[in-house]
Amino acid sequence: MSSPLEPIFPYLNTLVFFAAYTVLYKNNPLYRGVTNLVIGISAGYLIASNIDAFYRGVVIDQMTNGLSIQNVLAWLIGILFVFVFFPKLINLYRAAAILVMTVGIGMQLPYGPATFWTLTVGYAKNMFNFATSGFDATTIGALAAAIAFCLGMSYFFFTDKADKPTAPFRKGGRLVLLIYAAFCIVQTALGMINIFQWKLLEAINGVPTTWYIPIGLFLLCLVDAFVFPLRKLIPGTSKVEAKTT
Amino acid sequence: MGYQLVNMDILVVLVGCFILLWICAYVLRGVKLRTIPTVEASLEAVRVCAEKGTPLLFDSGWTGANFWGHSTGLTTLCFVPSTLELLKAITTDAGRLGVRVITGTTESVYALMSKDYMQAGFTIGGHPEMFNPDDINFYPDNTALILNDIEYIRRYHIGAAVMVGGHNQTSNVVIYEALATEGAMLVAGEIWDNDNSMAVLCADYLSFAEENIAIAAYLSPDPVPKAVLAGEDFIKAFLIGYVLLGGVLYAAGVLK
Amino acid sequence: MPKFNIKDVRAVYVLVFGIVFVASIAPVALPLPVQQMVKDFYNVMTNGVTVDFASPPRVFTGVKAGTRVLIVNSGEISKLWGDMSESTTIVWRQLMNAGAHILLWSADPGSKSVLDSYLLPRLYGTDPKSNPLYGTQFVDLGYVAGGNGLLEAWRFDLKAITLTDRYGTPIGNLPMMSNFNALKDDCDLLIGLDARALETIFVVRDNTPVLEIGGTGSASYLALSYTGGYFKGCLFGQIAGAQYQVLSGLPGNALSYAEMMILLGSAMIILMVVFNIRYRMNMGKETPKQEATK
Amino acid sequence: MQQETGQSRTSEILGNLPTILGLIGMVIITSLYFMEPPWPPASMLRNATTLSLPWPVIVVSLLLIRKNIKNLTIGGSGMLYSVILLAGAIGMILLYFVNGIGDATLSGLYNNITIVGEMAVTSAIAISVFSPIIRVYRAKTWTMAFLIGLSILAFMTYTPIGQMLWPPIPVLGDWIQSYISGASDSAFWCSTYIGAVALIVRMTLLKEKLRP
Repeated sequence: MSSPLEPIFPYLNTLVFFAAYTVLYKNNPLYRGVTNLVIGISAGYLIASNIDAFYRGVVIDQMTNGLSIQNVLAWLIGILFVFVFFPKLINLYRAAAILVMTVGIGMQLPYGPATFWTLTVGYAKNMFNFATSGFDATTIGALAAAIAFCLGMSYFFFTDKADKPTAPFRKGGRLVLLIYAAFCIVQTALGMINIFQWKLLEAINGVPTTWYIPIGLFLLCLVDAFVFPLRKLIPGTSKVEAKTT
Repeated sequence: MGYQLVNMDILVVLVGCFILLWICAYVLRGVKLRTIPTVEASLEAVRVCAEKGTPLLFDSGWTGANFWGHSTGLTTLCFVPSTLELLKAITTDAGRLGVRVITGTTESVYALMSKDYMQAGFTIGGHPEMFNPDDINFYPDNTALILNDIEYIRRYHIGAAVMVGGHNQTSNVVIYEALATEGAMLVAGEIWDNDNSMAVLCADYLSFAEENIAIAAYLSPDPVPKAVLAGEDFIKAFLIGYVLLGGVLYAAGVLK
Repeated sequence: MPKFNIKDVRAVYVLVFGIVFVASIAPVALPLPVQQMVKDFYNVMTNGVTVDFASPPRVFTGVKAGTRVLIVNSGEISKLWGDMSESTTIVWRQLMNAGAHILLWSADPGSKSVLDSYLLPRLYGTDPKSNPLYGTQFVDLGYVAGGNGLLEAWRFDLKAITLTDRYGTPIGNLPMMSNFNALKDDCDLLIGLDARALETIFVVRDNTPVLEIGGTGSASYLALSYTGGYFKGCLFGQIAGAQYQVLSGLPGNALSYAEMMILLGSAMIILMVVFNIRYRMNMGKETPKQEATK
Repeated sequence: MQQETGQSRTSEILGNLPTILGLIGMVIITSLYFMEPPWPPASMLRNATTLSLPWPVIVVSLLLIRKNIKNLTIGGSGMLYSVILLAGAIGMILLYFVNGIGDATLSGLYNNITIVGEMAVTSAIAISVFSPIIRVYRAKTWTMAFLIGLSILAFMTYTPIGQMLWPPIPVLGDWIQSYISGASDSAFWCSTYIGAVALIVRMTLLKEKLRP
């Protein structure tokens, strides 16, 4: 079944996307309105989807398979969070919060040593591959990677005593970390601009009726900057400005 | 049912690290640590805001409980104590200097927990009345956080921001750019590598990766957390030594 | 009235918009080099791969009719769709053309919505449930909470904890799912949509071949999984989509992205060089002035 | 004296009971990685905690709504914006209760507002990166000059420019990405994970209590 709001969705879609961009020009009421709209819709959907998730995950299971310890515990932990609203019993909510955090850590803790140990062994194994396989881009790469890894790790020495003797290595480590950063910055810039182009292509090819929204917003920015400040159109703005400045 | 132990090598590494760090907690008490830029810089950010007469933005992003069940999730959890302790330290100074602190987070449990820390900070700072729970901003998602952060930055002309935590897919740089247009001081320490790269590009003060997890230990007057931190150097030295020496042994065929 | 100033950061915004706009309205076909990881992706899809993390090795012979493929719609797809749309669409079409059995799981509601809005209507019509392929060659589990913990549980028994698809149809009523349950054995190929760290669960323990589609920036942290051998092929960003389009001969719209990247990349390089030359030149001039002021 | 120490120890344990219980829970959950098949009580605890997560999300979302209602009632600044936010949030909740999560308007609004907003923010990242690259990248030091050179190489590698100019350029760029950047990334993560283990050790020593 389609939504009765279906006809306005393309307009809403384009307006939200490009109104978010108007802040690049400057803060404005349209941007603030869209921001609050996004937060409101997100919060509403979050509440709805989480009620639904609990309903599907616990309530339905309970109705079909009966009450289990798992479900009782899920109810209990969940309800404990509500005690945040009761200052006298707030410790109950704190206990639930700590339990959630520690259980979360427990789920993920082993992945830490699993990662650092596996990677370390991998670098060690491949470091001197050139001795058996000869010099090529891969074997030199493995050697360079092992050295870069050691330098990068040395940056994270904490003790004062290790500071001076490791200073040159830590400098090298910082440089290695910055190399990653330089590459990442460029890749990010190129990747994210694709998203903008995709939206533009979609607007050009898919929803031509909304083309005037971005153009209109851009023209409004130009008018505000070079012709007439639009805030003067809002009654009482000058008084508010006089008070705040 | 017969249970079987798997991933034994990882278990040995994990238990070994635990034992070593426990020993270090007692043996290395009193050891001195090098500085971490963001700790002092965060308190400097409070002073900057006091001078400019603007609020301070403290944004911890995704830091908090998540149940992704993999390694990157671990990091968001591990930033929890540090960011909360840093928030307490910042609000303590903010209380003394009369600076309003506005926070932003997308994690519900963390949002609830930060209430306690912020309240405690303002109380220690001698101004419990400055605590306003409405300044703790929970956002349903990253988009809402970024859009609203930018709005706050522009509306309040935020003078300084401390962004220690996790953002996502480098979206932190959008907030950084808004801060730059306001000429705000930026102290940053991101959880994830790509977000951290954006901090490299924009931040006035920056700490990398593990430095951020260590913040809580730095802020604590207790010598034990610092001793544990110092103990980590042994693990790092061991791993570096393993790569270098192990590399030779693997090449020589001694290790396989 | 304020005047236009080239030093205003907003000039950069206008420049970037201009380049993107030009590339979008006038795409030009370009000779594109194909990266190794893209070639590997294509080879795994067509010829297969042997995965030998655990013993015995698993031999995958490429996507054919009935190949059971789990698509993990995870990571940041809701944000990155605009950077992954071409590669995802082309690969999905390839799977459909081969007659693969596609099981889709979305790890968060946003990612689900993105595929609902932009991909599924194009491939399966506005109501995928009514498409004849649904249930026989395609099943959508929708958003199921639990992250990788859920994948852990599915390794042994999917049907035990996931009783229905997203439309409420019992899994047992869907013919495609008759031999698709314990993922550690029943999943022939796993394709991640910007999914991270799956290798820790599937690849190492179960020798499942994993292919990855991500955004351009995802390469900075996911390429490691490719060089480490966990991902058997990767497509990062629209540029990889364009390469895959060239390689597979399947239709797509990726070439205008490649053109935009050339224009923008060139502009950025020129700007960086020009601003640095100006900086070095002005440095010599400004220093005496500053000293004089002191 | 001994009695006093004993008492303070007891009060410390009682005061940190939630943390201690949490740590026990953590150890139980950690076993899931090391045992096959999974130990049922561990799975149960993991599932129960995961299933309970909607509650805190709902609680804080309600706090967000309450904050905006308060703003309306006290006539705070930006009332109109609070109205927009509340209309969005309450409207979505009502739609859910009337037609369920599959409602076309509910998902349509989410897709065309939240998801689109997300894409706008994400694509704005590019603009926000280009701007500081032009503003900040100045060859003030040798390190900066090196990084600018690397950035130019990266631009040439990840667009077809490098291939068009001279094919070895992207080969060099890919090599740096795969080996140097990759190793740098590993060091970044490994240090974080070591820090994570150390954090848990500090928690077991009750030095990180997760409460002020």
